Amino acid sequence: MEGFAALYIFMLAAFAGYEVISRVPVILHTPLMSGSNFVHGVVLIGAMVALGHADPDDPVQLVIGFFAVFLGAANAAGGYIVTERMLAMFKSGGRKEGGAK
Amino acid sequence: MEGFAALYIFMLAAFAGYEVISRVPVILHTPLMSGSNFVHGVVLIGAMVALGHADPDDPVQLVIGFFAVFLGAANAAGGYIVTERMLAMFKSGGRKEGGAK
Amino acid sequence: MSSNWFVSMAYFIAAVVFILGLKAMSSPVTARRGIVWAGFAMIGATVVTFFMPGLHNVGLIVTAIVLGGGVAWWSGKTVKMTDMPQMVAIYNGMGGGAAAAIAAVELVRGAPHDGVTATLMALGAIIGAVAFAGSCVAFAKLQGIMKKAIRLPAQNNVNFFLALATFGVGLTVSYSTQASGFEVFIFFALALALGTVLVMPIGGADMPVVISLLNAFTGLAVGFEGFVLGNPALIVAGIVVGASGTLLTQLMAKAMNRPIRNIIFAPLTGAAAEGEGEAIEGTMKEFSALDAASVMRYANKVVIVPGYGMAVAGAQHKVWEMAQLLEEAGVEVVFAIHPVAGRMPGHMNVLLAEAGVPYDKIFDLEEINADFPQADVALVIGANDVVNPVARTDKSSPIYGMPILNVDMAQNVIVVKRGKGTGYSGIENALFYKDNCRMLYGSAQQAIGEVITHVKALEG
Amino acid sequence: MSSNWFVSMAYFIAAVVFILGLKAMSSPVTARRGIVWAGFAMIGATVVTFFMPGLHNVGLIVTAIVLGGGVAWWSGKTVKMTDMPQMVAIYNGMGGGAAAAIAAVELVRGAPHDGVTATLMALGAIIGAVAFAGSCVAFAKLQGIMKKAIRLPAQNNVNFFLALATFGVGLTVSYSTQASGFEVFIFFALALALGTVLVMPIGGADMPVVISLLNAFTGLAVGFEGFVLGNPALIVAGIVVGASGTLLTQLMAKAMNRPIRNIIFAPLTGAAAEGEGEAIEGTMKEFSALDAASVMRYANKVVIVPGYGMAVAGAQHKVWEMAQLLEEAGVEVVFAIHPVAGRMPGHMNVLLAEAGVPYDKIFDLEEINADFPQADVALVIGANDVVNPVARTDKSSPIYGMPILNVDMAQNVIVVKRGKGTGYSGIENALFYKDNCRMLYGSAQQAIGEVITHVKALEG
Ligand SMILES: NC(=O)c1ccc[n+]([C@@H]2O[C@H](COP(=O)([O-])OP(=O)(O)OC[C@H]3O[C@@H](n4cnc5c(N)ncnc54)[C@H](OP(=O)(O)O)[C@@H]3O)[C@@H](O)[C@H]2O)c1
Ligand SMILES: NC(=O)c1ccc[n+]([C@@H]2O[C@H](COP(=O)([O-])OP(=O)(O)OC[C@H]3O[C@@H](n4cnc5c(N)ncnc54)[C@H](OP(=O)(O)O)[C@@H]3O)[C@@H](O)[C@H]2O)c1
Repeated sequence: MEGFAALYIFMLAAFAGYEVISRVPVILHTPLMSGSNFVHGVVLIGAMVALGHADPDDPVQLVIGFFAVFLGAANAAGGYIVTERMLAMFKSGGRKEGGAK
Repeated sequence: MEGFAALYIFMLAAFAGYEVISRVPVILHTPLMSGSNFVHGVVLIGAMVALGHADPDDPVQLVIGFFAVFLGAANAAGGYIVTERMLAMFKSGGRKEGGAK
Repeated sequence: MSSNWFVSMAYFIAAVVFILGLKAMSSPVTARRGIVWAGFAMIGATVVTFFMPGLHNVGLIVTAIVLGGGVAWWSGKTVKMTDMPQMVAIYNGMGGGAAAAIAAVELVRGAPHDGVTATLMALGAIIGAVAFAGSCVAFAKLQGIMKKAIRLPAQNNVNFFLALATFGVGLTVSYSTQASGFEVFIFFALALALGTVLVMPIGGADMPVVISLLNAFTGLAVGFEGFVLGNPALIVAGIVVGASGTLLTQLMAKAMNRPIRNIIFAPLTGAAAEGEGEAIEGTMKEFSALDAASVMRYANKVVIVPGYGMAVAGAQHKVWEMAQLLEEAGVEVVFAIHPVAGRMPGHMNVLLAEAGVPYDKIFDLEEINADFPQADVALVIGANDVVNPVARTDKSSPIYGMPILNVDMAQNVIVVKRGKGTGYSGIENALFYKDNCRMLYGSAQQAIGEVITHVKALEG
Repeated sequence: MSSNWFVSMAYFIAAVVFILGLKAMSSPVTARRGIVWAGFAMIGATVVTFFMPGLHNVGLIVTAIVLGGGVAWWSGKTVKMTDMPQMVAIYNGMGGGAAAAIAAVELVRGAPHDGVTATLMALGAIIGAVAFAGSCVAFAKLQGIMKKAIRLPAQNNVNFFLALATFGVGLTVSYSTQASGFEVFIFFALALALGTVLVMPIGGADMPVVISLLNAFTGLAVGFEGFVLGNPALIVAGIVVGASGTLLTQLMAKAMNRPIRNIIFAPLTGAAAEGEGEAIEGTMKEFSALDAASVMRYANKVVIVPGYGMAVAGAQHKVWEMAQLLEEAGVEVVFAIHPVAGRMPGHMNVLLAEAGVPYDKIFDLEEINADFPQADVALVIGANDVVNPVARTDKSSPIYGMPILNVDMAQNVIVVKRGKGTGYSGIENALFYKDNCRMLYGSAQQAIGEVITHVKALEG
């Protein structure tokens, strides 16, 4: 990717992230922390590419690549489940506690 | 520029613009309309490049290019002065009306 | 390359400053600073462009900048505040025209482009030309040059086929490597015609929505041509404006309770919703300027609700003078602004700001609606639709559901207007027939002037 | 190419959905929907990656995903709600580790990179490794594996030189086209050591700020490696998280009234600000569970203020049980949450949500502070710093200026805590000595349990 295009993407992503997040109310800050933790779990696809392009005959590359994918998958899966569990607990007074009867 | 990079820039700019603008209070919507009008006056630099790269021997290109720069400059200058005039009028009760004594 | 790097970096910084400048508009305290920054960024970006390697025709460029910038600066500097809407329209149109002209230069040069680029170039050209022509029409209407809405027979079919033809020719021209000058000419003639035909039938009162929409259009066109030129600063600035213009247009349409589609494709025909709705009972009771002056002079709290009529009459200075007199006499005076009072979003705020009203005396709908019952007097100056209680009660009314300022809940309501004229939506106002409402007839400027005289006389 | 196009498009869509998902978190009503969308986007992005042309080692990839995902899913599913903070920490660390490992693969492959790419690769590797090691330490502290804060002699010098060495080696390694495996190993060993040494001296109570900061770090690392791999989806997701993590960290530090610098470079040493500040006069007056029960049972309005002590005791279920009993008896019960009550932002909200408290009974500082004078009872459960009036009055106090919940303005204050323990900041609380304040000693779980028994008995 051309350098300046990437620079623009960096800048705009930072703006967008900052603006979007600054609307999240304090009540949701813990799930937000966990949710953004989940979002960077997309590193998984980077790890898959890295392992997928590693030299199949070089065990060092394979081991590190395997490690990368393993960690990335854990980040994504763990981040998701924790966030989802937290958010599932938030209920409004409209529904009865206990959620779906 | 590579196509996908541009697509990301489009998408992120739209997000950033939308989020930033949706915080502007109604009281400032008219200046905002005028201010965003000013911002797209940056088309001026595109027009300068277009005229600057036009064939100096082709009068058609030169005329259209001249027209482009003329219009772009008018957009930028007019947009600025109108916005600035509007915003200069907004005063808080803290200061006496009339602004700088 | 290094000079190119320098230029690109300057553009990048300009793009960042533009966004920050718009961000600064989220508060009246920082807004002005924001536009000044953005102005410097624009100057910087313009200056560095001269350092771009291989730039020819520098003399022409400078001439065009000086001429275009000079004319616009001068006219923007001298225009009256009340004529601002049409100035915004025309400058916006010029931006669209510039984007279209950039595409025209590219087409005439006949440089080959890949599919995506060619498509975006054509789209940018069409949108830009539509914005240009449309804005010129909008300007003419607001300036009073073009008085009535001209509706072609079978308008919507004309729109449709003209649009089809424009897109067809546009794409053909931009895909072919060697389009003739004539084809390019036809293309732009079509696009300009399309813009004209789209905006012609729309009434002057709907213009602000149209201007805002065309503003978004210009933004898009600039963004697309930015892609064609490979200039990300143009893309960012253009698309940011495109998104923000879209948002503003939506907000306006929503606050007016009219979908954007209707505004463009089924414009108000004048004698709109006449006769519909429930019949309103009661009589309108007149009030003299003296009565109005004494009621307000001895009130504890007066809420002033300005509307389009105050803008037309240019009465904001008088209104503020009156408010100050009342304040000196110990009356609490505040202003209540409906989001679509007047004809542009924030219209009233700009006018009151011009008159010198501090913005902390100005409250918007949500802030003040609960306070009307505590107000002794609600003084409505040239507002109509935005205080029409029918919006709360009558489901068949075209403004049903629009949030309104609940002036009818004040102890006394005084309405300043010239006669029995309806507002923008063309419907009757139940407020004027209420028991606690009195009419003070006259143009706002002159009526408030009389009130001022009487208040002064009461003071002794 | 066409298959590549398909993959890129899927990544693009995923990036958009991630942003929309985070946007949906701006309301508890849509938040869950948002994370579910984002989850689908993640699955989609993962699946299409298999269609990327020239992908080898597919078996290994699948195995790693199943193992890593499986373990994390299982542990995340089974962990107790109170252990959530350390789970967030460890998953975050894993993301950082993955980013660092991507850089390691690239370095070992020795593919040539231009200057910018090499620099970003090295930076991403360092930041990712620091996040990994730091998060492991944070996990160990919160899980109680590592009990005390270990401070090296001349800690800040060690940090500085270690950081210097790491950056030096890192840049050297990534600029050279053929770095040996040993050099790469040294680089990562240094980076991991740096992360460990940075977080070790920080006390467990400061961990949430550290976790949030490391979360931002991981985001940045992912963004940088996204640049190296030429994958804009990684850049976008990473940088969005980087920005949001930075914002969250700032908000936390601001609400705690401690600059981030201090947290990292001058951690609280335990016996913090002891002895400083004005002497507090008066005595602490004890209350029995029966007294507390009857005062609340016959009150009109009770405001419950939970704090870190409730989290430690896991008393949220008991508290909600009590609140429901009181409500049945006709008492109005609401919850007041300070933004930094507990040890994570929104900590109390999550716990109360877990217990089933509907979020419309929960009010934050600005919403409720004006209502305390109308409350008959303010029940403080394991909160201390966030209700310390010293923050309003004593300029020499370390928490001076932090906005607090004004419970001292309620008619009666009941404080549930185990003894004379201070809160996070280690300072005395003037509230406990006020005339209208009574102490109910005991661990929250058991104390509230007793209150419940008495309320039931009062009911008959
Ligand atoms: N703000 C926006 O963005 C925007 C954009 C487009 C449309 N609109 C629409 O515009 C309307 C705005 O409502 P509004 O209450 O401000 O105005 P309005 O409903 O248009 O009513 C204006 C009133 O002012 C009176 N008037 C006209 N000239 C006057 C003068 N010289 N002195 C005193 N009174 C005068 C007219 O009655 P007489 O003829 O009897 O004097 C008329 O009833 C809404 O329907 C809104 O949807 C708003
Ligand atoms: N929320 C965040 O994001 C965050 C992050 C980092 C730091 N902090 C800081 O953490 C503090 C939070 O304030 P806070 O008022 O919630 O808590 P706090 O000031 O830390 O006070 C907690 C109190 O709970 C009592 N307690 C402990 N265990 C208990 C139990 N089992 N049963 C009953 N009471 C118990 C303790 O007194 P006894 O020992 O006498 O029982 C202590 O006084 C603030 O200073 C804030 O700056 C917050």
